[in-house]
Amino acid sequence: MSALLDLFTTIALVLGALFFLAGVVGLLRFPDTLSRLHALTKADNVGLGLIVIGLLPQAGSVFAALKLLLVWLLVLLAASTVGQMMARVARRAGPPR
Amino acid sequence: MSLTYVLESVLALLVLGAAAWTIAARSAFAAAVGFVSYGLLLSLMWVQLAAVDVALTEAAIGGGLTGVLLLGAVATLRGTEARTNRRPALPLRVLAAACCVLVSVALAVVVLTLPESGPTLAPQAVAALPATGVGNPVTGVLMAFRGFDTLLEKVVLVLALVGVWSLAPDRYWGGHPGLEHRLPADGVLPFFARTLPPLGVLLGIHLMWTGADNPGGAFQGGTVLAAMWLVVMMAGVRDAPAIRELWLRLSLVSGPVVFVAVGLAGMLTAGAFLAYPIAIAKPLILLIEVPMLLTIALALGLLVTGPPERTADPR
Amino acid sequence: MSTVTLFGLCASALVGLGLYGALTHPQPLRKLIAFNLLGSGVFLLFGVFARRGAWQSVGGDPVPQALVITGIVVAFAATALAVALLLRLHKESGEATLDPPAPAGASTERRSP
Amino acid sequence: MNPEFLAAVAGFVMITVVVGLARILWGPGDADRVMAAQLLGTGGIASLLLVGVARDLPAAVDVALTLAMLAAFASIAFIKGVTAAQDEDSGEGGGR
Repeated sequence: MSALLDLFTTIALVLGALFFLAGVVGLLRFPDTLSRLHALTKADNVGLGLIVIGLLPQAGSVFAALKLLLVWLLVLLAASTVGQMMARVARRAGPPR
Repeated sequence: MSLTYVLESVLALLVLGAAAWTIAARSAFAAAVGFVSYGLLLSLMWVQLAAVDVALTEAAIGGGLTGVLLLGAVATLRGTEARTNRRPALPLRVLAAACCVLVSVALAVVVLTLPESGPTLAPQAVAALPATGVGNPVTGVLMAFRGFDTLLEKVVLVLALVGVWSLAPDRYWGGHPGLEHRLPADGVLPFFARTLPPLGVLLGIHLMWTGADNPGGAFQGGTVLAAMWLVVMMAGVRDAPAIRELWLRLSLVSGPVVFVAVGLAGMLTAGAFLAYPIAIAKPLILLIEVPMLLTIALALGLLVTGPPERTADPR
Repeated sequence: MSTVTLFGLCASALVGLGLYGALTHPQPLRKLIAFNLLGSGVFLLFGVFARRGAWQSVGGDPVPQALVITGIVVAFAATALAVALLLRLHKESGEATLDPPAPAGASTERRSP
Repeated sequence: MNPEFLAAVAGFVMITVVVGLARILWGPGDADRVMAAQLLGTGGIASLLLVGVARDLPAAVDVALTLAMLAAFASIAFIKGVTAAQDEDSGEGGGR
């Protein structure tokens, strides 16, 4: 059972790290601000999400696991708000660069 | 050479890189962004140093509040940036750089020549800890063994705030600090400012409460509360209070006042200023920490909003 | 070289960097940021010395750690007061520095666009 | 769970995110700089959670929570600063 959980953790963490990598590649390579924003949100939401999910079996207690989920929830809330506002800023700044 | 060691070396390089960027960046905005990133990396470093209490403080104040304070100033001073660019002459800069390198090298030599383990007060702190009733040695030092420092530090916070307020033009004295933020009530930001603070208040109180036995405490909790208050003000959900409000001034001084009162009571009951009778040490520490949390949250929040810039008259 | 030494060297370099910025930057706001860097370098040195005092299950000497926490809060209060002074100066004079205004074309540095 | 593996993932995420910081250097817009800083925040939170489990420091989650809270707060302030500058440039008063 614990080996199975460890396998789950490994897979989720590797996937999460890959999403971070993809997000950064997007942030660096995409041509304009709005598509870069699109790439960023993948790292923020999915990357961190997978890492949190992967760490859940290792958390030790239900309370600790809930706190891990709360971290993700907070980042989701912040990222969606900031993403909206940033897109507005980028749109007002002029045509895509 | 373990993987953890590589990780720590990378972290040290990152901190240095962020610091160098903060100094070298051309625009002040970029420097402020760099400073926030630097604060974040630094708090990771504090975790690696097994000083989680400090990591919490650095994450909350170093990256968060100081960053926001600087960004506000950068936005206001944007127009003067291009004019204020007269650097010292090159020879002078080289001389300054040489002196700074000298300072760094001297400190580095000290670090390198020190023995691996140094003198420590940890055994004494841990031995005396049961008398205070708290389980976190750092909280024990802050609230009991060096309580006087913490009391004076509260006073410094309030004094700094009085200093900031005194910069207000006479006609605005007693008025509302900062600019008024007017936003449509159904926008993204007001929604955010209504969703986040309940969680943030919970976290702030949790940090204060858990600080008795785990890393955390009134400073860290108070900073989170201050940040939540600032979000509410920035989103225009609630305006900043007029500084002549009696409740505001009473709450601001409640932390130091309760601290001094408990300290004076200690002279009668335990024989010295700021001494706690052992039987009720922990309830007393909590009694001090609750108003302290309020004082810290209000003072930090108001320090960021700045001096009054509007009259207190109702709009 | 242990982690503690490594972080100690990093802290020493931070103090130097911050000092250089505080000495040479023309804008007071940037001096303030640099001064904060310097301060955090000093705090980090404290942390390094505290870590050397690790004892049994305690990860470091709690006394310097508590001092650093107090120090960070006081540094913030001082920064806030300095920023308020700077903003008031800007309101009064329209400038963000006490230096006399530069004569036209006297600047040796490239102006930012 | 092998702590070395967790530390390795933490290091990988940290390095990736820092490469992304090149956007702070390049810009071109302020929005791009804020994005890079936000990514650093998320990456820092992720590696903090990983290090917390690897080194068995349950309090690291509290630091991560504080970071998440304050990073959100700082991003909002960034954007307010940028929009204020935009308003000034375009001559519009108030608004968002």
